[in-house]
This record gives sequence, C-alpha cells and structure tokens, in this order.
Amino acid sequence: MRYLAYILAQTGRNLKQTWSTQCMTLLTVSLSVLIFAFFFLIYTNMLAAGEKLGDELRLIVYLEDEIVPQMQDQLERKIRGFSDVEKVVYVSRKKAFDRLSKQLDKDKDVLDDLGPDFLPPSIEVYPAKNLHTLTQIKHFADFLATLPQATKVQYGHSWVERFAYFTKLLQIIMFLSGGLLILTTTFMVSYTIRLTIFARREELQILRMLGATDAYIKVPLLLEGVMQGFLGTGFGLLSLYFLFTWIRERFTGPGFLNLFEFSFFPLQILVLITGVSIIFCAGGSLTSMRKLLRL
Amino acid sequence: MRYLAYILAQTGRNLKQTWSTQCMTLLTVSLSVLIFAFFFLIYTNMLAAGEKLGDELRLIVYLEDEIVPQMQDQLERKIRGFSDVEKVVYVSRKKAFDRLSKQLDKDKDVLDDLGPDFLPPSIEVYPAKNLHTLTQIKHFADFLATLPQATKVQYGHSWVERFAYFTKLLQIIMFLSGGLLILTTTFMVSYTIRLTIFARREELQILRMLGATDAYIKVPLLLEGVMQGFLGTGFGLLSLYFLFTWIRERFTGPGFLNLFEFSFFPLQILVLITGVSIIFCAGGSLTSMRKLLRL
Amino acid sequence: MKKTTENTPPGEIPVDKPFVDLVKVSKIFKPSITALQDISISIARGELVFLTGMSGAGKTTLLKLICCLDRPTKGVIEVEGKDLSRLKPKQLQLLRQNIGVAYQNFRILPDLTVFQNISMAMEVAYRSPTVIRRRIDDLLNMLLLTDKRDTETGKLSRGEQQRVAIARAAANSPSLLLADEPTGNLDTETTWQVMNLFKQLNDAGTTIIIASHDETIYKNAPFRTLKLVQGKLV
Amino acid sequence: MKKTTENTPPGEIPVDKPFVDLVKVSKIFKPSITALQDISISIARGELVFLTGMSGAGKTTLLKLICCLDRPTKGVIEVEGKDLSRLKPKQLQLLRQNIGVAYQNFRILPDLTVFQNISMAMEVAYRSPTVIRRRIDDLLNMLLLTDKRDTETGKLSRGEQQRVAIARAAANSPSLLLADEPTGNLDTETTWQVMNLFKQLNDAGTTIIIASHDETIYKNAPFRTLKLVQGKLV
Ligand SMILES: Nc1ncnc2c1ncn2[C@@H]1O[C@H](COP(=O)(O)OP(=O)(O)OP(=O)(O)O)[C@@H](O)[C@H]1O
Ligand SMILES: Nc1ncnc2c1ncn2[C@@H]1O[C@H](COP(=O)(O)OP(=O)(O)OP(=O)(O)O)[C@@H](O)[C@H]1O
Ligand SMILES: [Mg+2]
Ligand SMILES: [Mg+2]
Repeated sequence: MRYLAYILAQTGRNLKQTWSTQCMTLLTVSLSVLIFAFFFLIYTNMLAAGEKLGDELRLIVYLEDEIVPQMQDQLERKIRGFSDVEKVVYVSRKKAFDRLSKQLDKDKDVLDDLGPDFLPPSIEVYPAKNLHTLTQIKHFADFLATLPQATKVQYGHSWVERFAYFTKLLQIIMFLSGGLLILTTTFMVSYTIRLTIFARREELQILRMLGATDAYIKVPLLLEGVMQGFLGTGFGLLSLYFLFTWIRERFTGPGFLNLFEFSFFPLQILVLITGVSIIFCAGGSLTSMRKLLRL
Repeated sequence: MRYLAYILAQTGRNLKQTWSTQCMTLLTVSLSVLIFAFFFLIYTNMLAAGEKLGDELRLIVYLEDEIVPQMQDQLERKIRGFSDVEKVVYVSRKKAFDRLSKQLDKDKDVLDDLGPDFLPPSIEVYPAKNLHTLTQIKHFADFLATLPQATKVQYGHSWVERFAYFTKLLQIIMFLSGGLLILTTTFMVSYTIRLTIFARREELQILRMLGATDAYIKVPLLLEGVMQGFLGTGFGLLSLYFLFTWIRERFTGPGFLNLFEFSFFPLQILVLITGVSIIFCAGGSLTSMRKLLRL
Repeated sequence: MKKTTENTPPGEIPVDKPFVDLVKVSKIFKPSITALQDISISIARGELVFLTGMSGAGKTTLLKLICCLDRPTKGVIEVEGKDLSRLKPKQLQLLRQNIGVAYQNFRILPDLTVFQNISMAMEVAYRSPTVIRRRIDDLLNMLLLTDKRDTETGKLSRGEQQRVAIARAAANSPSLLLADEPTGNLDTETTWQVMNLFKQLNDAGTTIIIASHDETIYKNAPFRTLKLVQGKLV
Repeated sequence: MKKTTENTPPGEIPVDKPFVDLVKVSKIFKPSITALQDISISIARGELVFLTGMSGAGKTTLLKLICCLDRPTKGVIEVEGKDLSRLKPKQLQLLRQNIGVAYQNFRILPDLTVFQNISMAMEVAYRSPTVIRRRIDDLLNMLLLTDKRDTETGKLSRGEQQRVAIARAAANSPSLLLADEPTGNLDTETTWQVMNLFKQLNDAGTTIIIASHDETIYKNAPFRTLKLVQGKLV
C-alpha cells in the first residue's frame, strides 16, 4: 500500500517538477501524432476517392452482329473470368440508336433516314473500381479485343491511362510520405525523450545511489511515458478531428460530399494509434533510462 | 588574427566535444528538411500534374448556324474577355462531319446518306489550365450559353466537376499538410536546439564567469548553427534528390513521364530552403543561448 | 523486504566477524592509475574509523568500493558478511538503503528543498510520512538547518549543502555510515555539531567511516585512524 | 582591448585609493534572507585579506558581489576605481578577465582535461598558445598536479579538482584574486603548497581575498582578517 502511494507520489512530484519539459515533450508527441495521423487519414480517404473517380470508366466492345442472350451470358462469363468486373451491359443496335437520337436531341430527325440498324451492337464493360484493375486497363482492353465477334474495343484511352498513372503516383507519394513521416516522428519522439531523460540523469543516479529499487525508479518513468503517450496522442487526434470537421464544413459542397465520403478513422484505428504511441513513449523512456543507470 | 584563430579553435573543439548531440541535431534538421521539402516538391509537382490532367477539358458550344470568320473573331474576343482561355476553335459542319466519320472508321459509310450538313457547327473552348478556372467551369459554361447563336453548351459535366473537386481537395490537403509540417518541423528543430544548448549551459556560464566577450561565446554558436543548418539542409535535400531520382526511375513509364514532368526544385528554391534553414538554426541557437546567459 | 532496512539483529552474524572486511583490495583506473593497492581492513560492528591521507591518496575510491558504487579490480569486499561482488541487483539495492553515504561532492539535487532531498532517501526505503517528518526535523535541528528546511538546496551556502548531505546519509539510521570529508566546508563550531551527530549515531550502534584531512577532528579522538599514502595503507 | 587584460600600471589610480571598496553593501535574498548587511570594506592594492565566519555567514555572497556575479541590494562596490553597477557589458567582461575567482563549488567542466579547463580562462583573454602552455605547466607543477595534466577533471579526486579551480583563478595573473574556501578539501601539505602560490602572487602585486574557515592558515599569518557574523562585519 505504502509502496504504491510512494510511487504515485513520486510520479506526481516528477510531473510537477519537470512540467515545462513534460509539456514540450507532450507537444512533440502531439504534433508527431497529428501529422502522422493527418497523413494516414488523407491516405485512406484518397484511396477511396480514387476509386470513386474511376466510376465513369467503361470499355465498349463493338460486335460484328447482334448476339443471342445465351451468347451474351457466355461472353459475360468469359469477361468476368479474366478480371474483376462490376457490370457488363449488352447494347443492341436498337439501344445504341435510341441513345444517339437522345444525344442529338433536337437534331434527331437527321437519323430518321438511317433506320435503327446503322449503329453496331456493343458490350459495355464497367471494370471494378479499384486502382489495381485500373492500371491494367490496357491489358484488359487487349483481352476484350480477342473475344469472338468483337470488332473493336473503345475506351477513354488517354484519359484512363492518365488517371491510372495519377492514382498510382498518388499511392506512391502517400506511401513514401507515410514511411518518411513514421521514420521522422519516431526519431523525433525518441530523441526528445532521450534528451529529457538525460536532463534528469542526476536525479536518477542519486535515486540509484540511495538504494531505490528498480520498481521505484522505473514505475514512475513508465507511468510518465504512458501518460505522455496517451495525452500526446489524445491531443494530436483531437486536433486532427477538429481540423477534419473544419475541412469538411468549410470545403465541401453537395457535389463534394457526394464524391468523397471524407470519413474519420474508425475507433479501432484510433485505439491502435494510441496504443502504439503509448508503447513507444513508455518503451522509449525505459530504454533511455537503462543506458543512464549502469550502476 | 589570434582572435579569429581562437574562435575557430573554440568552434572546432565544441563540435568535437559534442559531436554525438551535434549528429543527432543534424539528423533532426535533415529529417525535418527532408519531409518538408518532400512535401513541397510533391505539392509543386501535383499542381503541375493537375494542370496536365485538365488538358482534355473543352467546352463545346453548339451554334444555330454557320458563322462568318468575322463573327468568329467577335465571339472569340467575347469569350476571352470573360475568362482566361487557352484556345478557341471553330468547328464547321463539314469539320464536325469529317471527325465523326473518322471516329466511325469502318462504319463511316453509314454517314454517306446524311450528307455533310447533318451535324451542327460548334465552337470548342479550351479553358486555361489552372485549377482556379477549373472550379469555375460551370459558371463559365453558363456564360457561354448566353452567346448569340449558341444553342447548347456541352462538356464532360460530371467528370469536370469531380476533377475540379478532386484537385481542389488536393490543394487544400497539400496546403494544410504543408502548414502543419512547417509548424512541426520548426517546433522540433527549435526544441532540439534549445535542449542541446541547455545541455551546455554549464560551459556557457563558466565562459561568462571567466569574462569571455560576447563575440567569443556567440560566434562559435553562430557558426555551429550555420553549419547545422547548412549540412542538415544539404543532407535533407540530397536524400530528397536521391529519393526523387529513385521514384522517377522506378515508377515512371513512358506515358507517365509524358503526363507529369516530375521535376526537382530549381536552384533558387534550393538556395531559399537552405537559407531559411540556416537562419533558423543560427537564430535558434542564439535566442536559446540568450535565455541562459543572463549574467 | 522490510527486514534489511532495519538494523540486522546482532545475532545474525557472529559478533567477532568484522562488519566491513576488505581483503587485498586493489583498484586500478584505466589506463594505469593505481588508486588503491592491496588494502586489507577489518572494521568491527559499531566501530568509528577515521580514514586520512593526502589529496589523491585514494580515500574516496575506498569508500566508493565499500558502498558498491564501483567494483575493485582485485580483492574481496564483504559488508555485513556478504561478498559485494556476489550480490544480486535486488540485494544490492536493499544493502544500499542500509548504508548512508555523505558524498564529498554532496550529490544533492539543487532544485529540491532541503526537506525533499533528505526525505528522498527515506522514501526509497518506504518509511512512513510521519517518521520521515519527525526524523528530518530532528536532524535539521542538530545540524543548525531548521530555518532552511524549505529552501532549495541550490540556494544554500556550501557548508549548508554539506550538512544536508550528511543529514541525508544519517536519515535512515543506517547500520553503516560513510562520510567523505564531511567538514571540508564547515567552521569549527559547525564541525563539532556534525561530530556530535556522528558520535550519537555511533553510540546507537552505527558503524562509521569518516574520510577526512582535518586533523583537529581526529587528533585527540579515541578512535582508530587509518592512513592512506598513494593508495597503500600505512 | 589588450590593455586591461594585463595588470593596470600602478600610476593609473592614486595609490592611496582602495583597490576594492565596498560602501554600506547589503544583500537580501528573496523573500527575506539578509545575507549581508551594511558591509563597508576597503582593500588596498596588493593586500592579502582573509574573510572568515561561520557556515552561512555570507562569505561567498560577498565574493560574488565583488566579482560581479550578483548585484547588491543596496550600497556601492568599486573595483579598480570603477563602480560595478555602472559598467557596460563589454567593460564588465574585460574586468572579469582581470579577476581570478576560485569558486567554492569549483565550476570546472568535468569533461575537459585539467589543461583544457585552465587554458579556457587564458584563451578567453586571447593569450598566445605558448604563454598558455608555459603558464599552465608552471601552475600544475606548483600545485602537484603535473601528472594529471591531461586527465579529465571529472576523474580527479575532489582535492585535485579544487587545485584545478585555484590554478584557473591564478592563470591570467589577475590583479585581483578571490579564493573561496580554497583548502576545504586539501590536507595540510597541499594546503601549504596552495598558500605558497597565493603568497607568491601577492608578492608580485596581486590583491587577494581568501574566504576560509581553516584557522590554521590564517591564525599566525601577518594578514588582515575580516570576520563575518550573520552577514555583519565584526
Ligand atoms: N574515475 C577515475 N579515473 C581515473 N583516475 C581516477 C578516477 N577516480 C579517481 N582517480 C584517481 O585516483 C586517485 C585517488 O582518488 P580519490 O578520489 O580516491 O582521492 P582522495 O583520497 O579522495 O583525495 P581527496 O582528498 O582529494 O578527495 C587520484 O589520483 C585520482 O586522480
Ligand atoms: N540564492 C540564494 N537564495 C537564497 N538564499 C541564499 C542564496 N545564496 C545564499 N543564500 C543564503 O545566504 C546566506 C549566506 O550564504 P553564503 O553562501 O554567503 O555563506 P558562506 O559564508 O559562504 O557559507 P559557507 O562557509 O557555508 O560557504 C546563507 O544562509 C544562504 O542560505
Ligand atoms: Mg576524496
Ligand atoms: Mg561559501
């Protein structure tokens, strides 16, 4: 009982005596968590946004002639067998003609002379909306061209290519930045902890000399580390949340919200970030201290 | 002469004695510069890429009837008067027909019956490639619809909207991350410098007591700060350059390069970053020291 | 756990066995500074011993070896019958709680008050707050420091700091007390106050080793005096 | 600039004007510790003065005021005829180069060698490297520290550190030398070596103030002794 009381008292006293450095370390942790989590949030939302952006993509396979429903099913199966596909729509001559006339709107009378058969039938393939398949679109198009009856495959060639590269680049950038940030924040936090512990080496050494048990020295440091990790992450994530709501309120119109379901982390991720941060801070304190206490 | 020699000797000795902290501080500065510059680089390239991505955008203003060249010029002037525009192309009925027949390719014989006049003439407007105008595209389209002779304005409505929002979002994100990073790195570097100077307060105080002149104490610290800023930024930017070339070599196909002229900072920016970093490190050292030396 | 923080009952070790026993102890600092050479000393339970010698003779080094802040290059040191080189960390920590040391360079924390500095030593041994308060007030009273109780030690005069270091060493009523140059910064009057404290502790059974160059305190005293000359006992 | 780093020629100030002059100096520490009260002392050029008094009497505080490490609450202090409170930073720095102080808590850097610690004081005054080397070797020789020349001071015994502090204070052959408890950690033999150094410097014209509680060094000496009792001169 008294044991616990002393350790808690010791922790409290430490915090009180070193509050300014504690605050600075807390700020460091908070900022680190903030930029890391900010990045992570952008990354996850960006991926989702990238998918949405690919919605419009479809490949049109022009066919030699109308095909029977049985054949349609067979083709669809073949296509689905090659790649993950969201939707496959068969467009008959008639349907194609209707569309064109709708497009031409007022001028649709020009089509009257042609009759509904002048446009070729086609299959429209909507590939699955993930970046992986997007980047393989060319490959996919080549495959579609080999289908029986296919005469030509049309798709927003250059646009798709650009989009694919763009999203790929985004992915790489996010990945690298993420890595860089993790590295940097990890280093910064551990360096900061090392320095602050180092500033207290005299105190720790004296405790050692006075015969303080390992627990007496380490538990307060551990508690301190846990608190720093917890509070630091807490502040960091909280600021992120405010930033997030601010962005959402300030910058999203109806079309925007529609496009990006700009969403915050789920609880699990929050807990995970906090946990890792706590482990990191507490572990950092203990390992820094170990170096100082070789007595 | 001896004055200078002593100050240089003093600087050298300081560096030798505190090399481990110096290295850590250097690493901190390097990492800070690295992530900041990395971000900045991405930001500038992203803006360029965003522009490129907007290349394909055009607004088609369908006209009631063919117009004479004089009228074309007048319309173009009107359009340019409203907004920054890259290119305005007049497409006559004939030209539109030629295009369509080219598009239909093999099936172009279907058009033979129609005669070259069945498509309406149009003006194609390519807006200037900057994000600002992209977000105003809808507004622009509304204006175009009010032009004399205009019957309808067509453009990749939903795609443009999405792209505009996407780039706007990117811009916001980059802006916020940039701000956050500047804040964070600034704080980290200054905190680190503060801590390392603080670790040497005994030495500085003793120098003070021994009657060292201001120059004798400050010049070595200033030189140290300048060196840290210079080397730190140097390493940071160098790593960034390697990262940059690695990304470029590793991830860019021909289409990629084509799309993004993924380019490194120009010299001026490099010098600017280094300069700011040096000022920051040296200034940080001096202000931290000032607090310690109130004797 | 609490047992060893109190004086071990005399029955545990044979009374005739020395309380502190050094056998052929040498300490050589790298690269080749022989601070101590073949020192053999036996100090009985309850003894008060003076350790003298010129500056640099090895007094501090010897005390550091006894309180296990450093390890001898050669030789065996036994305290309370335990070989110091064989102690487990836990045992070592408990032993240290039972040895009070007034370091020559004090090793007190300048940011803490006198009270906090002394109570640190007692809290480490999990003494109760009331015991701590009473004991510290007693000690401060004896060492003429009562009015400095709540002053940060960094603001004290050197002699006052020295007495804080001594008070901390004596706080736990240790069974062994090592005082390294305890009166180096003290005037004659204060010196006698400190010596009184030591005698009082000694009367209560504490074994005391005092390293000092101050002849006035050991010259006519009825205690054994060990003299070190360049690391050798003479 | 270099002028003031050397001893000022005696002609500059009238010989009868005191070299160190304190007029009604008081020092009160917050909140209400009166460390010094109405102290008036005149010390002539070339004098050697002992300052004694109990622990906490105010000796260190007085010396700190003279070397301008602290400012008096009341009163005027003049050194070399200059009012300390009116000095510009630059003048103050030059004056400090000309006052050698051996602090009671040494203030030497434990990571630097003996040589580096002492040369620091001389480099600050821009002495030439050869002068520095010769002077330091002389001093170390006199203070029996020659074999510790390149040892880090953190590894020295306390008495050795004390002598390093004294050597540093004497290094620039200052016109005023303040020594605070210079023999607190020294045995009789080493004490006399240190006193010899002081006498030698004094013979060369250095004004010296020694704060000490060690009666043996000032009892039968032919020098003036000032005694402080609770911040007052008696
Ligand atoms: N860590 C160390 N490394 C190298 N030499 C050391 C170390 N510690 C002590 N010494 C040397 O060992 C010798 C004995 O030192 P010690 O501190 O025991 O002397 P001392 O008797 O306590 O002297 P003093 O009366 O001056 O305190 C000295 O010459 C000292 O320089
Ligand atoms: N910064 C300070 N704040 C508060 N009180 C102080 C401060 N410095 C000194 N004192 C007090 O002023 C008094 C005189 O201190 P001083 O250090 O001058 O004593 P001293 O004569 O040098 O004693 P010693 O012989 O122990 O070194 C002491 O009671 C001390 O506690
Ligand atoms: Mg010693
Ligand atoms: Mg003093």
